[in-house]
Amino acid sequence: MSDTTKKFLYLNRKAPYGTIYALESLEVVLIGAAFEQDVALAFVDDGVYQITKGQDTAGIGVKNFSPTYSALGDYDVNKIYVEKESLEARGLTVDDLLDLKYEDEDDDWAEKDSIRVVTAQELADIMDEQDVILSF
Amino acid sequence: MSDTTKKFLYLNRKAPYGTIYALESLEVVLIGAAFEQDVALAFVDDGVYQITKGQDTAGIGVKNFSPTYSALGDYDVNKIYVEKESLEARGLTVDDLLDLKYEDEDDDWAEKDSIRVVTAQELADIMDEQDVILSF
Amino acid sequence: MTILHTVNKSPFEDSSLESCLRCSKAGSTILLIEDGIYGATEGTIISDKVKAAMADRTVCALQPDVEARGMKDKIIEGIKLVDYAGFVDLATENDTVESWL
Amino acid sequence: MTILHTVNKSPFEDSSLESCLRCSKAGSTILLIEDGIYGATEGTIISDKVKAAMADRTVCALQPDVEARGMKDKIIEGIKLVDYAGFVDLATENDTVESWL
Amino acid sequence: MKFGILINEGPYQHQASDTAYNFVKAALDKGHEIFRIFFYHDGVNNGTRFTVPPQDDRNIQVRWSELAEKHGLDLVICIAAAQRRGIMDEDEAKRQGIDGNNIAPGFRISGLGQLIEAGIQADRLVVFGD
Amino acid sequence: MKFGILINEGPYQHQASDTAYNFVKAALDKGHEIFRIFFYHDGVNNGTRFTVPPQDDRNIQVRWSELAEKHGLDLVICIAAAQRRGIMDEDEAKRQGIDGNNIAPGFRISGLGQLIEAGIQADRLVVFGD
Repeated sequence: MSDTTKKFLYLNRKAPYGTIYALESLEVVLIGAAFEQDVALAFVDDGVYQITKGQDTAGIGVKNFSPTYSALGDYDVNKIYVEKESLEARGLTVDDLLDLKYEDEDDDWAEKDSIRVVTAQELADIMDEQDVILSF
Repeated sequence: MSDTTKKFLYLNRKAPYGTIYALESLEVVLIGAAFEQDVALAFVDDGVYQITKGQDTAGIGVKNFSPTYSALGDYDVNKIYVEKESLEARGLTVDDLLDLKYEDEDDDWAEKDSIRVVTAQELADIMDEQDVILSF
Repeated sequence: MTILHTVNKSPFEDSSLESCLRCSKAGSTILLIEDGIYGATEGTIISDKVKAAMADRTVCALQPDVEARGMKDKIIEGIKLVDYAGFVDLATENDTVESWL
Repeated sequence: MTILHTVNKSPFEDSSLESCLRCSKAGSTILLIEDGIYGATEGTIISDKVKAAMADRTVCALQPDVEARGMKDKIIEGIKLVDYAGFVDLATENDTVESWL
Repeated sequence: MKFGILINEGPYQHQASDTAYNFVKAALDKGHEIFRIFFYHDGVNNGTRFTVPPQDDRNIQVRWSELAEKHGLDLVICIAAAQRRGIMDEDEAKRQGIDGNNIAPGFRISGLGQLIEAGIQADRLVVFGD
Repeated sequence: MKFGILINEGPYQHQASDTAYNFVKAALDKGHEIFRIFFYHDGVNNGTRFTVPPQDDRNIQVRWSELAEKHGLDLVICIAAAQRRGIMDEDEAKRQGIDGNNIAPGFRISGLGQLIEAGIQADRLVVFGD
């Protein structure tokens, strides 16, 4: 497998907690990180709600998995695309999202933002470069 | 139970075949008919697609259950409300729907139409009179 | 007779809130639960529609679902937050419960 | 690189067709399957949008799903009907398959 | 007041079963009666004792079984829906020639008439689904 | 060409498994190779041998098992998703202390790495879900 590096995109379009797709998608990303592929995540439509700040699930009796997104940088998962139009339709800005960071090994381990807000058409270009798109 | 007659409304809002809700809702209606309650069906949103003419499921390998709707009249299920706005949004008219009939025992067994096209607000009034609303 | 309408889907992904608004009467109560609570948030492409509905309908949202999704500070003014006990009360105070699934 | 986009939800109930149109490029192919085939029908509140997309994208629909739902005579002119073998061909002719679930 | 509950989705995949559980607990706390909880569609999957969720997660099936025991709840799984999805009790397995069963404690398998009866007998029927 | 297939929904409730089956059959008919079919989320419920659908309906589980036997398909059920939903094979049941198993012939339980591997090895990965 070492000779093959593919571009994987995880496309997340569903809100957390109402359904399990967000959580089980994140489980795939974590396992997939061990395979040393070129990984990116895209949050589109209600998927943007997966990475909002301030989630507190005590009242519904379900585990809050949003802190795990903050660990993605340590797994070299640091290309996190958020679609601009989806944010705007929901009255959200990047300030409403988790502060996802990674340390850039090519730049003296400088701390950088993982989240990149892109337009739908920029995202279309990004999707076009992928080898595998896993949608949940 | 004989002293209690309740008004039951089955609210159908989902298209057939993509999911099982339409089929399993129909199974409830058929069983429920034996309980001699006052039964009505409402088809709203994609639910109107459940009773369209000309369904042919040979190609997808799933049973075509649309002929069963035509038998509902024999089970004294003859109040079938179809929301006008949902039909119009989908470019459908009552001519696109199955020809559902029943024989009116109070009118010398005259054959009558089971389907009644109603506006959303007329349907709201009908819903308001129900004792039990089962939604699928 | 009055109906408690529940809506459990995001209004950005699914038509159920819109259908509930179209097919419900003035005076009725709408409770947003699960992913439906996003319909109770401010500044979205549908919040004006929700506010218009609040003129003659009561709109509530299930607080545990609001908090789970981190939306506590974004709820439209005038939308009442209820807990599960409050959900039960709404179900008893109204004559029928209609779930827009 | 080209993408085959599949959409399996009714455009009247779910936002996936709209999101697919917004996030896909000119030249790409969109295959409507399962309840998604209702998006290929004529005279609906979204058929103009689909026709507009057909100016620079190829729109197909899965024939067995179209027939199952009784929509064979209502398909927008210019939308190509394919069977499962045709679906497989579209998946091989394009470089990636993206499912809008 | 007497409640009937209909649950249309399986555990974990959708929140329906969680919301129904929290609703039922709150209703019981307020002194209401739960006439019956009917599991339909994928909802029948709430009643398998084969689930082993992660240790830091809730166990939806065990939670239902325990609540049923504590309050004498009637948890009914629709037989037709259960057959499509592989939920079996001992009798059904014997009848169908299936080499095992997976029904959880406190659940029973019965017909759709039990749902209609819940609609008739309960003061309110509340549906949880997707 | 080599296909990987991901199925995210259970049988009967959604059409995903039916569409995937028809796609896979068509691909095999055309001489393509199916590298692996991975069942995730409620998709794991496709692999229970306890289902008994109505006689006039298709048997989704048996259909998968037969196709797997005929073409040597690799049907993999995600272990984490299976534990949440109650799909067990003999080994897993022993490990978890579960008193039975329900896995269908031709299916095997394994980890999520098998899905990533399918993405790497296959020329196309096609996702069927809801």
